Amino acid sequence: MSRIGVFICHCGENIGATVDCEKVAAAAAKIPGVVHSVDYKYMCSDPGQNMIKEAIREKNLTGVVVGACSPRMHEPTFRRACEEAGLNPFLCEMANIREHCSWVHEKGDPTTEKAIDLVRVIVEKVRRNKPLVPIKVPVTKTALVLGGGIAGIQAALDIANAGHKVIMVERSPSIGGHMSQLSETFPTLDCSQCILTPRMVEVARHANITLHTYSEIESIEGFIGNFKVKIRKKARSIDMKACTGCGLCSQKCPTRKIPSEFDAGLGTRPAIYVPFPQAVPNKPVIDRLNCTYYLKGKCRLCEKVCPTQAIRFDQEDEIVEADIGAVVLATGFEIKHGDFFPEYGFGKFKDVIDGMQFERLASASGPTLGEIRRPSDGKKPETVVFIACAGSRDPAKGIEYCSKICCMYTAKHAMLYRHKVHGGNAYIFYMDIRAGGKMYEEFVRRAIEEDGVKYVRGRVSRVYEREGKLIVQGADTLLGAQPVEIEADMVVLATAAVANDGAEELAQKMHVSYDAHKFFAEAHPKLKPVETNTAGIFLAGACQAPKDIPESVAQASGAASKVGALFSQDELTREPVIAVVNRSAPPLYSTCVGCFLCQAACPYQAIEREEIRTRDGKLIKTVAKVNPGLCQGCGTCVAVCRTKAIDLQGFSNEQVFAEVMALLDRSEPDAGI
Amino acid sequence: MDELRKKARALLEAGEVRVVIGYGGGTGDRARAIFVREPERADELIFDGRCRQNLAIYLTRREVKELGKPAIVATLPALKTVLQLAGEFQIAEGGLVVLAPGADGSLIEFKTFADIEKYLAGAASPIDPAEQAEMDRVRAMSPDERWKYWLGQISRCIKCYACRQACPMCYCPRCTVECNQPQWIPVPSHELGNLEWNVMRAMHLAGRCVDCGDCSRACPVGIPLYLLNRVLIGDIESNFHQRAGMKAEVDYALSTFHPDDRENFIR
Amino acid sequence: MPEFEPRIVAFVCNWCTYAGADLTGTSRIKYSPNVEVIRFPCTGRIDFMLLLKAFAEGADGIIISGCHPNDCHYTSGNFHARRRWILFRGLLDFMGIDVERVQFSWVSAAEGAKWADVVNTTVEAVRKLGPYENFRKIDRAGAV
Amino acid sequence: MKLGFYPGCSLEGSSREYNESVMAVAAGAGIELEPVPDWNCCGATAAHNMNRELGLSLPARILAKAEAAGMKEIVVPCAACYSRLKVTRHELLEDEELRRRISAIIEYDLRCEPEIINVLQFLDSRVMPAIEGRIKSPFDRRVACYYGCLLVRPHKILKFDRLEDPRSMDEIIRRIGGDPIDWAFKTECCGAGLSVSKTELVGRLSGRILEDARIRGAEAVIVACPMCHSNLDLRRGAIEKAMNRKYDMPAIFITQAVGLAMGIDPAKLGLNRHMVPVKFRERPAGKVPAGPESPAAAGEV
Repeated sequence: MSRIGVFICHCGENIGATVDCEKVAAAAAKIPGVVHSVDYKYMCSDPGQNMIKEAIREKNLTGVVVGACSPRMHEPTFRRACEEAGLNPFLCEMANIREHCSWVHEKGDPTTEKAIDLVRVIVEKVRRNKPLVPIKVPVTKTALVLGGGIAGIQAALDIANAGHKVIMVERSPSIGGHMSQLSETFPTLDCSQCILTPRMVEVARHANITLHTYSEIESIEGFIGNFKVKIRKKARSIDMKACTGCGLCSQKCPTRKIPSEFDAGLGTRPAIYVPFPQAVPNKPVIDRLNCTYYLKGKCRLCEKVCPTQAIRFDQEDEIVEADIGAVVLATGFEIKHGDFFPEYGFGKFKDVIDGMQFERLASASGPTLGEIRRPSDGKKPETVVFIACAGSRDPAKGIEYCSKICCMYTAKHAMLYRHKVHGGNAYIFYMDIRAGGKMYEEFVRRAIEEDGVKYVRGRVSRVYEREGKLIVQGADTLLGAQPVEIEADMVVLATAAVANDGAEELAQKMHVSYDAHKFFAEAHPKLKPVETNTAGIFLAGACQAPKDIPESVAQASGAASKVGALFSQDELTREPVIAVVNRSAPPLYSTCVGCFLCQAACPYQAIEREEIRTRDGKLIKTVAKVNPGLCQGCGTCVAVCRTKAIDLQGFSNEQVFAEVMALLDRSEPDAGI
Repeated sequence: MDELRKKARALLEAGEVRVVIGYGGGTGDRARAIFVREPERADELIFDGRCRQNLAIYLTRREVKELGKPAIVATLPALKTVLQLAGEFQIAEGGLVVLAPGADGSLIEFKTFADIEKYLAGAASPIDPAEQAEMDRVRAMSPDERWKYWLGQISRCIKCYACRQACPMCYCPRCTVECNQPQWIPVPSHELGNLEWNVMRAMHLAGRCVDCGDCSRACPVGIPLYLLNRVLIGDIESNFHQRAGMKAEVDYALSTFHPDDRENFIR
Repeated sequence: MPEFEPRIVAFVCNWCTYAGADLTGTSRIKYSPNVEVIRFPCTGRIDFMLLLKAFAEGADGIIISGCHPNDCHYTSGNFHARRRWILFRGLLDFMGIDVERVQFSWVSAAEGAKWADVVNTTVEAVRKLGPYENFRKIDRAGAV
Repeated sequence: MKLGFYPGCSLEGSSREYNESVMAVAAGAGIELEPVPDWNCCGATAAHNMNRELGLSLPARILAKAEAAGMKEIVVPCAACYSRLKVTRHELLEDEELRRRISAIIEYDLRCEPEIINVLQFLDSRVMPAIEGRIKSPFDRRVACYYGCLLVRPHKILKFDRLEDPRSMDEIIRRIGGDPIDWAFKTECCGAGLSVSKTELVGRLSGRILEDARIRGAEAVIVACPMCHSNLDLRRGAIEKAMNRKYDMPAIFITQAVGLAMGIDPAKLGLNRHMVPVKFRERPAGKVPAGPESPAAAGEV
């Protein structure tokens, strides 16, 4: 027979003002099996907790119900108190009579009656609670950082400096990410590469960091503290140990007209190339899709000129396996390209370019060595129109969100243009100027007031070419939506920042959720901004949402500190709210029939096959088994299982069934006995 | 029929199978399931319009399994059942021989599940016009009329579970009605218990039912159970484009999903 | 005669709607006391039989609520739940069970006001429909 | 092949040539177009702005008549009718309550079964496959394909072609041997319904369209909407006044262009009904001018 204690909290006036707590405690006392029922002003206070502990000891309670606030607030408090008094903490549950009752209803009988109902439901649940033991799992103290942009670099360095091993995986041949492509950075106009490259070198040299460039994640399995990852190192066609990075191969390569990814298509590169002079590692890669040898079967010029015989045409992809304990996703973002803007002629007119291309034009290491020359004929453009929100904040285009970085970089672009082309006209079409950030607003004002950038508040409807000019057709909403037409020499689109290519596939591989725009989802928009809903996987940088450099760096350090906290323990404790497949005596062994329809429903691949055999090894039946390390306790399998062979600890069929029954049964408790 | 008998005899003689699950003559004008284990008894096999029972039900029966590798005489729904059972890991490729006699005396022997899939992809599943008419009639009713209709039907239910016994997909050794912790379905045969049983039966078959109709035929009081099955079959097909028994792998409507599944009732 | 007070059972997920209902409380938004919440880890956990049980035990209306599509704490439990409800609701409707008494909704942890609105509109709708007599009158006395 | 057909008022009035050319092209491709029985006004352009239920009920009744006649697809050449029918169908399918209300008004339980097909879809999926390889006299003209607003907007509902730079008409022109210009005015406003009330504005808006087509060397503007056509053809006076320049470039319907390629008699295509005479420059057959001409050269023709 159960011996349940009920403790009703007044929470000062918070509950007491609308709910008659004494009456609730008195009603609870009448429920069969309740041997102790009291009310008190502050149950969560030390005296309150002591009341619970004493009652557990004195009355030998087998269950505790605290009628108070939301279990999301104080469940850990009361469970700990129970544990201290020698009661299994999972025999304690809370009835939420504050958030779900006293705060949302008027004072009166119906509210008190509801509070009684809520307590009765939880009493019936607790009666069926079973003592559970938290699950302990070991922690592998190696972190995987996916992505070698500024966010990944920061996270990797912070974790490595805390003394933990880091494996960094970068998809492209060099780390550095988008930041390495930028010319100057707002709001200080300091050189992007000058501040980035020392960190890139530090990553390469750090004793705790293993770097895999030109590599991707093949698969990941496991759970927090215990992931197993397979990394595909794509064939670089280079012996990295033999190569000295002298660069002779690139100089001699006859195929030279390939659009350079680093220069956003404005410059060219050879088929064997180092993406940019400060690349880390500073060793080339052969682009097999464009290399004459791979296309036509002859050439091998690079092999001939290589002084160290480092070219390996027959190199194959290599799969590297690693055990890791945590993951930082820092895979970054991309900007929208292609014919997403037919109305702006992007892709059709050479002089309509995107923001990243402008960065390369303005960069001293870029294709024009930092001079602003338009792509079509190399002339200095006399009039440049910058279009902010190209795609962003445009539900008709399917991108409702603000890309956040464009206001600032467009101001920077216009400013750089005015600095470099004296007498040039810079127009910016904008919706709103969003310059929230330290020194950001001042930066925009400087563009307007000191550098004479002309801001036009309105949208551009169309850009078309006429007689060698780009006609920008828009409206000035501050002049009564008057149509404006500007004859420009170059148009720069601040195109929307979007999730990286393959973000969705990666998210599915990692089992993290992602939003409608394929940005990775944080566990809580405010309180868990670097966690994902998958324990042990953290987020840094623009893979979560568009972000500028300072924000990406801050989040990366946040993610690194979370990894550090995780790695500070040798073992993890997890709540035992997991699914279990029942076992029973022969000849049934389990009510599981082995149909495995639950397998597809499990979001965590936690359901495995188990063969039940006789002692001499004869197979009796194959049934489902839940891997307690992988199961997160959603219970979807429980609802799918028609034989009720799977049950969820903490939310068992018996418990929820009893809750429904108890909720609706307002008959006097002793009437039925 | 000769083809079938010849094949059955050959299979048994060669020891390729231990039992042929087929139809034999029953009392009166009925056909019944027979289990032919000796080659000389192959001539007892018949196949004609009377042979409607879905023999795939025996594939999961312990007593039949113990006889050894079976050959099964399969009608169209039985073929679907074979695939569905394979998708639910109850039978394995190579673990049985599937023989589908045609009305014209021809015989198809399916070597692989993939062959059955191919065959079924091109086969039509005709619906009995009288049953369709009943469906249309119930659909046209007002909600209140439908409630009265079904209350009338289920109040006649005696909870004999013949529907369950006749169903080739109800192979669970312990059915949820027998679960008493908690007691999901009340034991007595009153309206509430009958209603809950019938709803549960339909839902447990949602996405799995191959519409053989054996449950309705087995029901001693003639409850049109096929209506419940077909509503779910129709909803699954129109909403999720899935159909049970068409593939030998898991394609279960209730354990798969699409982020763009459409509904019009969630606010 | 006092006005009919419907009894509504709400089955909600822990991560979105339960937290959203907590926020309703924290924000002190008032709503009708006719609803009582049973907490589940996820909408994916909610067995369809529990809905029938609630009606059988005297509920006049039911609310099922969880995370919005794509927001599920467990990635996809709500997608499975949505399929289950699409089919189950169709079956109930076909059997003449009053599906207007079952309100499905997505209420996120940030939608405290929406939770109050879902409760209030459901209570009002069910109040108009009246007590669920069909289920109350159903025979449960014994064998035929 | 037999398809449902909704002509609407324009095709029986001011744009009879559109109707004639649709019919001639369909007949040439062996397609029978069966008018929706007892059809009524689609409500364009005023009804949906005045009264939502009326604006939905008028097209709904057309859908009902077609549905009752067992039509699975209805070809709707007029872009305005297409828009009204398509939008109505969408709204009723999205909102069950609304569908019931409108069904009660039109006294028919509408299931919205018939699909609505615009003229470009009709040509692309039905006519072109039937006549491919049977192009008698390639329409080897450099032309400006002008789509107007209603064929692609609202994109969320119509989901047809690309919103800002549609290409389906250009593709059809290419398939019949023509050379569509690449230009930015495909969906610019022609002035639409302001034709009568603000003719001067129509002159300016339609003028900009013709001017850009002229600069890029187009010999004709191809349209798929009676309203666009009347503005670009009928309002030539206002256009010329606004632009201070003469334009002899004809505006013709896409079905007329396809008809010409099929070798159908121009009179049967209604080409004689235009205000701006449809005359093309003589030149050796099969030769398409290479690019835009200088403004001076174009002006003297």
